[in-house]
Amino acid sequence: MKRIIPMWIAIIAGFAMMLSSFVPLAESAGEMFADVFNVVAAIAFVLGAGSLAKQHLEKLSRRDAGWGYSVITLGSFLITLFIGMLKIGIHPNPSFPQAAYSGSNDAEGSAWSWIYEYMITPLTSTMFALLAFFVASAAFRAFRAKNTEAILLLVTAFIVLLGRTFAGVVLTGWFPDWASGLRLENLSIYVMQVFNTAGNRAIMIGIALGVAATGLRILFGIDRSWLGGGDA
Amino acid sequence: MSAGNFNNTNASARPWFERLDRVDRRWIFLLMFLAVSGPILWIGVTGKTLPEAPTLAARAVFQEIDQLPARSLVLISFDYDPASAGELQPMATSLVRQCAAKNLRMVFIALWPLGNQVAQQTIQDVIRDDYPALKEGEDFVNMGYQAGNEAVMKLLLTDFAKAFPKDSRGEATSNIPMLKDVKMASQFPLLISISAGYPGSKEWVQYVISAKNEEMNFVAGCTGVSAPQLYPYFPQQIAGLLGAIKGAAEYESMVNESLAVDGVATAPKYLQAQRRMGPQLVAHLLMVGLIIVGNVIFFARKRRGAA
Amino acid sequence: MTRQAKTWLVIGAVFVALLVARGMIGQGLGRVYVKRTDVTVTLPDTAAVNSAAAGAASASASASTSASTSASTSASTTAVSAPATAPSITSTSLASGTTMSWQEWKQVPPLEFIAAQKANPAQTEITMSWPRTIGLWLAAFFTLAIFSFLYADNPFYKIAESLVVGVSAAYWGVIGFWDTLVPKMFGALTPGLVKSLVQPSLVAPEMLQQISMVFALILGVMMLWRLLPRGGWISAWPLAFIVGVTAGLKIVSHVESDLMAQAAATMKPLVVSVTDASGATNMWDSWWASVANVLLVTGVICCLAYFFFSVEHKGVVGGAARVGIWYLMITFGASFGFTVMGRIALLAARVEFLFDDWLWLIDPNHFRGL
Amino acid sequence: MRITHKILCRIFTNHSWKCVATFLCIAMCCVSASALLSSCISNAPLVDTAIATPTTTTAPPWFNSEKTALFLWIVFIGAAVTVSVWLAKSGRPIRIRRIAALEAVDNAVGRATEMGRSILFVPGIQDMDNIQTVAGLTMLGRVAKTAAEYDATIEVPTCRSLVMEAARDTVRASYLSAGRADGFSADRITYITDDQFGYVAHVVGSMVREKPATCFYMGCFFAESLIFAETGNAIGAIQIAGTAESSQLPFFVAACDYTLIGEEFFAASAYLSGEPAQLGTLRGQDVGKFAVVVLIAWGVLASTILVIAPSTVVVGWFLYVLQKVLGG
Repeated sequence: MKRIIPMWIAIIAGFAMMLSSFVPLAESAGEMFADVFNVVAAIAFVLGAGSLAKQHLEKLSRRDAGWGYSVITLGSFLITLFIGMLKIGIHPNPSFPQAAYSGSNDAEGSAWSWIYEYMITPLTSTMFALLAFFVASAAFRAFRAKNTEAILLLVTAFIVLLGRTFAGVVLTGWFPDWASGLRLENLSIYVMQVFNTAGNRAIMIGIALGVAATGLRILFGIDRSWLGGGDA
Repeated sequence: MSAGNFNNTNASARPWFERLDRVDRRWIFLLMFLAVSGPILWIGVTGKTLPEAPTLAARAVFQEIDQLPARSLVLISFDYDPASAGELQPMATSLVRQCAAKNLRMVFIALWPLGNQVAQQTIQDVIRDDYPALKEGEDFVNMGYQAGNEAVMKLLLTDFAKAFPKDSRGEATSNIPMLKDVKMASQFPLLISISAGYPGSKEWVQYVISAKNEEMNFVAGCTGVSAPQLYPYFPQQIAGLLGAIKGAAEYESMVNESLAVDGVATAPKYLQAQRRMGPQLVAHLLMVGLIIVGNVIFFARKRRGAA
Repeated sequence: MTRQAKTWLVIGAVFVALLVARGMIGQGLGRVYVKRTDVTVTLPDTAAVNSAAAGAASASASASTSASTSASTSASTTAVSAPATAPSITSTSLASGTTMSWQEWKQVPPLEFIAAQKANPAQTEITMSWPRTIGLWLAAFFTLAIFSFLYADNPFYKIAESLVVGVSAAYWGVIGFWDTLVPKMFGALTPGLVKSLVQPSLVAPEMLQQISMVFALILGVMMLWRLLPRGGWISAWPLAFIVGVTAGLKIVSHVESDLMAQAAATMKPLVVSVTDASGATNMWDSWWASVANVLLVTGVICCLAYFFFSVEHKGVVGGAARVGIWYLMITFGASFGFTVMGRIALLAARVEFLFDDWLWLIDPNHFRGL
Repeated sequence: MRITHKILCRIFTNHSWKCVATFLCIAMCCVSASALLSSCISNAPLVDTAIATPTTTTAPPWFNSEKTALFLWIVFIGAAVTVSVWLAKSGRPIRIRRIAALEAVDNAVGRATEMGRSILFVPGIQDMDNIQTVAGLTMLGRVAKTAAEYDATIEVPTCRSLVMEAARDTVRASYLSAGRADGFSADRITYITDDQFGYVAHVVGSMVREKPATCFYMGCFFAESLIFAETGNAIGAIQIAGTAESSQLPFFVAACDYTLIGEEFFAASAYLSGEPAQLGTLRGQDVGKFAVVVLIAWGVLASTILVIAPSTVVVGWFLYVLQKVLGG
């Protein structure tokens, strides 16, 4: 029973949604679902926060190695939550001073924007910037002319890398006009518009069919592994 | 001959290419750091930038905005967050600058939660600092962030005020002078999206532009990673496309050239993209060098293996 | 200690030495200046009922004004003194027409501070902000701490990691609350409350919106049922609903935008004639355009052949699949090349932060008039 | 409820399945024929719709005739999948080509057991309203079952609360069906943070510390793909990735041992299950692909002839294909 009902909920909801796309009166069902989903996801944050608190409190109470880091995580979590939920230090919006919570958390100079500017931004954008290092090491290691496929991969990357900087202009900019198509910057655009378009199109068509088949497996009740395991 | 064969041999006894192949990747990281920081220091101190030759896609962006009559409405969507600002902020700045200089009426929206902040910052840097005559609510308005991704886009097609019931100041949409006659997105002759992923330019094409291709023109600025997916739409659905910092630098140089005043140097904040092309060049050369070295190792090893 | 470790130690020492040298010479580094602005608003008549805000806000404003007369005023006054007063906002009621005022601090380039000091050494309008300066140094520390992960895992990285997890988890929770739950759910279910406390411009919710939000609330409560000792299985229902709806919606949207649109876009003529301005056919361009179309169509069909599951990759299909893989590899190479560009721009932005905002080594924006 | 379910299950599993499938196909064909007919009537000469003035008759409120082509496509794919499943269930052998990445799953899980290390499974960074996350979770179900059988531990850090809950349900049931309910621990499936790079910081940190023997990345990925894959490479883990985000595929291809590209990723769960019904859906996908190839070839041919010799018949055909079959 615990598995049957969810399965039928999914099947009915799914088919209803599919049909709603074709019924002019129900076309906004998808948008409504987006709202409902966002609200459910926001409510479910309680579960995520609970899991986060639990894992770190357990580490703390067991005095696991590195429990000090759990203190940092928990402390920063609670402080940020407190400041943000209560809009600490946020003045009301000058247009609506009568509403105490009308001000935005993002106001310059607030504790919230301090956290954002001096903690979240540097931490996350530096994490993002690590990619520059990883692309270099990945290119060094993986781009070797082992076979035809690898050669195509690395030659294309080569053309685009050079074609998208001043180096391309210097190297091939002197090509005469009739051969301008071979200039690196034009070649890289040609590759983008022909080969890359073809590859991406096929991938997209394949994905559409894959999504349709995956969806139908769920809606026909053939694949129940998302409910866990094989058969009910 | 596999790398494992060398496990037991003394490091110095290995041939040069084996040693090079097993080089600690931290040295590559250090090279990358130097390749980026060196040019930044050099350009920062000397102030010199590399020249740009605008490509077709960037020229198209400039022309799309340039051909609009003054006071036209432009919808500008900030679909990125500060994490991608390094790549997208220069083009956002230049796009807003060209619109402001052309005296277009700009409506800013954000479909990324943090997009509102970057929009606010751009408005401050460009409009408030350099075009103080433009009035909020009459010449430009920031509608802030709306959750819902594509749902918001679809709603924009039918009911603008429902999609964005208030602006970022909290003013109801119906009270904003410049939006009085705006019922739906197709009343904007131009849509600009600066996007770092989902939802972004691709979704704008799928849900808005493909439905209203006749009424609306669309220009997009995107990160390097999403550019390959957008090129197939250029120039049919996306009239102009700025791909990554290179596209930004090309476009920036065009905007600067068109707005240049004799004897007055361009403000440094309008040269961000061109400044970033310096580290770009050296780092790209490093990447190319690394690929070449990797292959030299590969072939040296293959020859040794065959011998 | 291995030779490599020694080398890294030397490199690290050089960086630290450069940093110290930087601190000793020049016009300083890593300071943030702010400019004070006064904000005064008049409460509308209708405000008297539930608001509140004014009493406490003016109290906080006066607190910061008095502080601003002393030497070290800064944003800290808003950030620190206001928290103490803000919660008390709720209880005071006031007569209509009262004004409330507070101060805001906006970051300004050091150049403005120098100019202001030159004009009037006793000015207090532009000052150095301690909280923001500390923040800047912290941000620099975090940047370096994350970079240190490239060398090896270490306590600095672990501190940064623990912090970013805690802070960002709460951050998104708060965004979810104020940007989704309050306007969407509370705005539909308790519009009066939201109107009076948060968003006076709230548009009255429609019936359908209210029904959907009640439904969302029920689903949300079912999700949270898990926290109770019994009946946690009921949380599978909302999940099933979400999975089912997602499947239904995505089938339609993917077939429409990916399959149909992409297939239609591929139906290109294999022969193209390009005419130039004079109306004559340009043979060279026509040839190139035709080749491009042939390559494009071949590519799409060959790549699709690669994705066939129920046919062995042998014979004609095998050959096509092989060509398909070549196309995919070219696609991936192009994507890789393009992406590299973006990643380097991101690193450049972080390095600029270190060199410009923190170390004041370069001044591309002429903020310090170097 | 149970009885209803039993009846329906019987329909879906037994021979009567054939009857149902036939019925479904006939019903779908009838509906699509009527839909096509109604759309034909509403804007009569099929060929000239582009220039014909819009008819004044309003579309029936129960069906949006502009989407007839889309509807037909979905009916077609649905029918193709249904018939293939029916054929598969009736015992016709299905040959599915080898997918190297999926052949490697068992070995990769076994390796973790041998080395006494854990398995890391990252179900992407998007929420449950993304079909890739759902596909990632179905894959998690399979991997977790194998892991339970091999007695390997599986760690699933998640980026969304709902995904955490769904992943817990999935893994719990997998352990249950493998007969090792006692081996399941909900604490190994944790919520980290909704923030993309906050999540990445934690996952790579714990990868370096705990050195999982095998890493699976299955779901929707963005920039973090390469950070995960390079870190996994540095700690010497076997890495199997699958995503439909085409912008991230190059990085997985370059840095992982095996990568499921786009459609292969969606096929993974069905492939691994080995059940005829599921494998049948893969055949259904192929039928859809074949139809697309034929249509593209047809369209290309028509438009090429159109350029060389513009004849009315071909123009008609071409427009017909574009407007009706692809809704262009």
